[in-house]
Amino acid sequence: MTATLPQTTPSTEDVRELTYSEAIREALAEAMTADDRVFMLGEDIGVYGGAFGVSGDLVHRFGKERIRDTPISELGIVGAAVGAALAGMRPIVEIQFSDFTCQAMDQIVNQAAKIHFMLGGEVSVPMVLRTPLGSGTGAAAQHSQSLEAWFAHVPGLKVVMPSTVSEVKGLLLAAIDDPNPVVFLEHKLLYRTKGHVPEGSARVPLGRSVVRREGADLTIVATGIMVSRSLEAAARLAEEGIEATVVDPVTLTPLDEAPILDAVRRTGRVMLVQEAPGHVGFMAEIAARIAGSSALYSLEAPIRRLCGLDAPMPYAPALESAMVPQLDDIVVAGRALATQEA
Amino acid sequence: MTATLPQTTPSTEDVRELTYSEAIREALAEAMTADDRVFMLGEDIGVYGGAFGVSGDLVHRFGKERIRDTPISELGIVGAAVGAALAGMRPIVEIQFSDFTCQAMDQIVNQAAKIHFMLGGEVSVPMVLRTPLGSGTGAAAQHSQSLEAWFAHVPGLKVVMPSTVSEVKGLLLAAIDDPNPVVFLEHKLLYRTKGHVPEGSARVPLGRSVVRREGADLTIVATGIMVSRSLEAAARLAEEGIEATVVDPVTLTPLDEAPILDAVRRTGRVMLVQEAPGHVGFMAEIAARIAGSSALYSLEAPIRRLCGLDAPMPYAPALESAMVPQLDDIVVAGRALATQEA
Amino acid sequence: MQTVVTNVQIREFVITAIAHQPPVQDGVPAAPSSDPATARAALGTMWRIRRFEEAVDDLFARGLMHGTMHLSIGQEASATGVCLALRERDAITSTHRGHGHCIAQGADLTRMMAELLAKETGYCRGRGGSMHIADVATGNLGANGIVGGGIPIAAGAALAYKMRGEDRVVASFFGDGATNEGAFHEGLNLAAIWDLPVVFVCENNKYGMSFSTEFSMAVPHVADRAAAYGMPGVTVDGNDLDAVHAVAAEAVDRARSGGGPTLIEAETYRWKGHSKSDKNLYRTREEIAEWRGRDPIVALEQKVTASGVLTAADVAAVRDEATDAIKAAVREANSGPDADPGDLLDAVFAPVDATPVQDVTR
Amino acid sequence: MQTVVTNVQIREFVITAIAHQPPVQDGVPAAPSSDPATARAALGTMWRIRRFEEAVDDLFARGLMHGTMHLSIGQEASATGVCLALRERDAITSTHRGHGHCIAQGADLTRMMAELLAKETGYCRGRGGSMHIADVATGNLGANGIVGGGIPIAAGAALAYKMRGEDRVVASFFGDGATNEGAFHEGLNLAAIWDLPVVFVCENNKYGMSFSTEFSMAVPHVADRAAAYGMPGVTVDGNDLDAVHAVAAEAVDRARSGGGPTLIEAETYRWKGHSKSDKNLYRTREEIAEWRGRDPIVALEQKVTASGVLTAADVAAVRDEATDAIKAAVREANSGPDADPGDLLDAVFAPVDATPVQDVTR
Ligand SMILES: Cc1ncc(C[n+]2csc(CCOP(=O)(O)OP(=O)(O)O)c2C)c(N)n1
Ligand SMILES: Cc1ncc(C[n+]2csc(CCOP(=O)(O)OP(=O)(O)O)c2C)c(N)n1
Ligand SMILES: [Mg+2]
Ligand SMILES: [Mg+2]
Repeated sequence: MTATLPQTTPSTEDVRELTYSEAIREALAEAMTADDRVFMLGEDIGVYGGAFGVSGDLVHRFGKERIRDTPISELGIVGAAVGAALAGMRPIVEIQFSDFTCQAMDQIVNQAAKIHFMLGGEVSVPMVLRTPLGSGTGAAAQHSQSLEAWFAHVPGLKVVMPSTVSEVKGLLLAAIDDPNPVVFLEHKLLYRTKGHVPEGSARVPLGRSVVRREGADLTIVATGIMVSRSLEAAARLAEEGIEATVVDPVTLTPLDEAPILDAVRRTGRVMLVQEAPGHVGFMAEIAARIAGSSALYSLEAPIRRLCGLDAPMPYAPALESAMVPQLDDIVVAGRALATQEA
Repeated sequence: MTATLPQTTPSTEDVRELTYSEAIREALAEAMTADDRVFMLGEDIGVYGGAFGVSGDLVHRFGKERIRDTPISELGIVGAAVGAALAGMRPIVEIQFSDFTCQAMDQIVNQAAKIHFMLGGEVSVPMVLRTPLGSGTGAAAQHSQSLEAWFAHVPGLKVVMPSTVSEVKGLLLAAIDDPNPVVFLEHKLLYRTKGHVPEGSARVPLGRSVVRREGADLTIVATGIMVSRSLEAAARLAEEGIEATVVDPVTLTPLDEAPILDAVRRTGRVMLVQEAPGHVGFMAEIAARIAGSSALYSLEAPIRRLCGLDAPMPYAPALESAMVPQLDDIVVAGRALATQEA
Repeated sequence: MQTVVTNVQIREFVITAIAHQPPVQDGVPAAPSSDPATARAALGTMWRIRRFEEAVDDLFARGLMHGTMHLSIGQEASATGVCLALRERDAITSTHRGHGHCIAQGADLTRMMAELLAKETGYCRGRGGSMHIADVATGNLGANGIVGGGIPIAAGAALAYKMRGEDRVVASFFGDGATNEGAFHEGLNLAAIWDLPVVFVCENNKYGMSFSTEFSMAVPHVADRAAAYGMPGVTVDGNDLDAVHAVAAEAVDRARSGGGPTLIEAETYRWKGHSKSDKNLYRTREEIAEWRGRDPIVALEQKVTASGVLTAADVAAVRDEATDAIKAAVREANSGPDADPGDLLDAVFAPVDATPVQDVTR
Repeated sequence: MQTVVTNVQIREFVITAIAHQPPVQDGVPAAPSSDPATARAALGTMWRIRRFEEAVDDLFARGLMHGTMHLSIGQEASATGVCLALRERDAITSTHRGHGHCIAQGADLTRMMAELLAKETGYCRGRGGSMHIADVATGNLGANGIVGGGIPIAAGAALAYKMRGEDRVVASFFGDGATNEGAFHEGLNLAAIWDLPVVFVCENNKYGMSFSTEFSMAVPHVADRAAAYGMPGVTVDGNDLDAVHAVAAEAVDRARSGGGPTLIEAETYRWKGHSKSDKNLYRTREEIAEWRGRDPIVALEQKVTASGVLTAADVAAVRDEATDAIKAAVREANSGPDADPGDLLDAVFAPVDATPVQDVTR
């Protein structure tokens, strides 16, 4: 069930360019226009326009009630979203930095994720928790984490990491439709990136891995900001005659593993690239899926994980970039993997 | 750096039997006697003796100041422990159920784990967070989680899952000595189990995997309650002529991978057993380490993960036991793996 | 793209509690004990709670029930008095000690007992157990195993009602211990700044597990904490049904008319241990005996018979009905099928095609 | 097995602030502005804060500094007045807006600037940056990037001092927005029930980022929240050094003498945006202008010159010293080596053999 990337085949009417932030804002606006149960709550999403400017002018279009500024109370606002969802609304919570989900883990994990199952299936918690993750802004250890592995490990949560401007709108609309709690992890460095965004309210279904590039020599599986970085690296490698397939899971839970396993079977060599620290990170799961399937027999080399270092994120720019895989790191590791003796 | 299991070779003077709870209590008492910086804080650890009776009579021996009952304020008490540690104490926090660490994630993850690195190394946070995990008590979804994967993924935290009565005392003493924050994950079902506990204050160093059993046909890696269950299963399999090596990482972070990889090289077949849901769980990391190393070339079959189902923990006993690997499941899966065509 | 109604099945209202609200004279409801029908209904609710939990205690002792149980025997008046002040379509959030709230809201006793007996016919199909009973039909948004967990959820439900312009109220139950959690602070603050229609009901039974309120907070009354949120805080004898109902009715009325939230502290006591593993080392026999002497049910019975609102025979009949109702519930519940392990994984997510237009208290 | 002292290096005290406490007459300290030495020291501290942050603002604007910065220009009196009331070996916890607290505690300006410039010679070796400066020598337990994060930590440090019978006090700084976090509630409650020697200092600058205190809480004053913890709550003009010092001195004295914690609300204002990305859409030019007219430094200068405690020349000299000190700090800091990526992984854990007998404020 692999989907191919809209932007690779832009249909004539969706050639306009938007930023990732604008695409998200458009999804929010369309969802709120179409369904009056949908509303947003979060810190400084009103006149301030959001810590990263995502909600922008929405408060002027939808009012303070539906673009609801909150006190600094992450646990309270996520809990309020759970309650509102149970009472028939479709809340969208913005947490300013994903690091602050730590404040709200009880309501996310012990409440939102479990209620549908725990109460016997009669009710559900249709809410979306949007939050930016990642480093690259010099904000140091408490404002730069990538905690997707935690959420992906929690049964009852759907977890999405939109990596392209073209898909983020449709993915968010699908997340808002979803009757389950969806953790929607946006990368800070993507907010200003531009791309083609389809007009209209076409959904991009959750739970589909996307093959971003086809190549016979190795498979790169990457998430979030590492997807574009890996595609760049693949282009560089192609100049050297090394052809890489790049697969983006997009949805971490529920995971669509087939396209990944197929790619491994075709290429025999795998590199897993993520920004988060490697130890017990999401890419460990990808490695385990491969090594736990018949794709194992196709492996011509050990599975290479290229991940963030297992350390807190430092402030100094040189240290910050040394912490996470950069373009050159991916190229070098990809080359080594492709040329390694079987 | 594998250590062999004390209880398999009990020296004459340490043949007394204690329960897991008693062994923990003994470690707590010895640490508090030896070092007046050590104290405990937690909910109902005083006259009540602890939700699982671990602190027992300690309040009568060390007083209310050092066995400090707290209000129901997990975030506050972990934060207080961080502050006390910075001010020269050696606090030990008890969180009644590991599920409630959700309330305290900010202080555990954003503060305790990062302070040493983030502040440039001049200070550290020598604290121990003890908390029971696991299912089997009919306490349902909010009181039965096994969240070790989260903590193991956080740089700056050491994570221990003591699986035997003989080692838990020495491991806890080592955790209390450690200048870093240590998350000490006790399994509820182990509290009443008995075993030989060495007299005296011998430490069991953190960061050592333990080979619990040697066998040539397959390797079982298991954590927590699954260690004893896997050893039982191995004994059953032995009756059928299938010899399993059983390795227990004991410390999840920092992980001692060598004994695991060596065992894989010797046996060629691997089964990874944990109670927590499989998806992005700790055993995914073990699979990734194997598939990422030369041990990959020794694999004669895909790596078998036998984990908890990816669902919240139900209340009904039949459902609860269906959720996590039971003795028979391990035997059946082990047999299938050992006899599977290469 | 307004989506279609689906997975919320609406069952008939079980109106035990709310059917018999006391007569109202110029805006002020009469004391429940002063009206025969209301007194009978309230007494019946209290007896059903008492008998239900005695049955649970017994089933547990006989090894016929597993897990753990938190009994509210001795606290029946607060649950009953508060829910009596609610209307149809109002909602509650409850706690680990929630059987009383659930029954006072009019839950189906058989489905409750079936849940505790891990039956497929239980409220949660045996998935939740004692700490997680919720009831769509009677507006019970759910018991909660997390201390303080229901407080922000209550605020959120009230926010939904307010945003939709519905004149519905949420009563949020929690204990004294819960008021030391950050969730209490954040939940009450949100309700206060947004003037939400919530009534926060703290059942102060003097202990959070073993920890006395004398040590867990530095103020004499939980109600004193209302000052931090600019909301009214009132302390009431939680064992006096009329008193609880009076303050609750006033708070519910204020909430419904846009006056915002109230913090009610109902002083009461749990006769039994905190849970099944409590050795009662933290309170004296004398204290327990004293409070058993202040049995909220006996107090109400004496009041209504003394006043002649009900006869001794009426009272006995109410008690017997409750006893029979619980016996029947246990019997019926036991006859149901055990929870079915078949579909554990299918039950984790609500089906995407079944996006609900959901309102657990429609 | 008492373990050995190791990894905490004790450097010489930097006693800028605490060297010059005002003379004390029968228990009551004189107003800082009434004593030449104290007035000079306090004014010097305020100017160093102002000049430090102006320099940071400038370096940032010129692209010589990265990340983000939260400036406290306009709030200098609260940091200075509170820290002036502390003694050697007392401690503080600080916030994302912490340069002022850090300087008022007497931090080394060069090491601070070096940290912001991502130098190996910075307080955190360039690992922490603006939001994470801590200083072992002056008892600064650390700035914090988490709103409210320092509050329970302050309680814990105070608990350690109390358990060891040391008469040391912790001042915990935080903003108005932080008082809506659960951490505030839990931290203050613990300090209250344990009578801990903490002074909670809320710098109420009217906004949590863009959200006005008019909307974020339902009480007129943050100090009103003290009632929930049975501790004294006092609101003071946070731009009046003498006033801040007076209430702080009283609270510190109470804490030190076993009287428990106090919540101080210092009403002040930040002149600059919340951070580098603030477009100032949530407050009016008039409001900003009005508060700029209430410059705490100008106010103190006028007071001390009017009273004759200092001459205009003294005042100018103090300002110039501060200006030079910051210039020197920037110069020295720039000359230091950049943070070294070499040992990232080695720096994650403190070495096990180096178990510290640690006290960041020994
Ligand atoms: C967040 C959290 N912390 C701790 C617990 C364990 N626990 C369950 S009930 C309880 C006591 C609650 O006291 P209170 O709020 O007064 O309610 P009561 O039991 O007295 O009715 C505790 C500590 C929990 N369930 N959740
Ligand atoms: C837990 C948490 N939530 C949100 C943020 C983002 N944030 C940083 S500062 C700030 C405003 C804090 O307001 P206040 O406490 O009044 O301090 P001030 O900035 O006014 O000094 C916010 C929302 C954060 N750092 N931590
Ligand atoms: Mg209680
Ligand atoms: Mg502020």
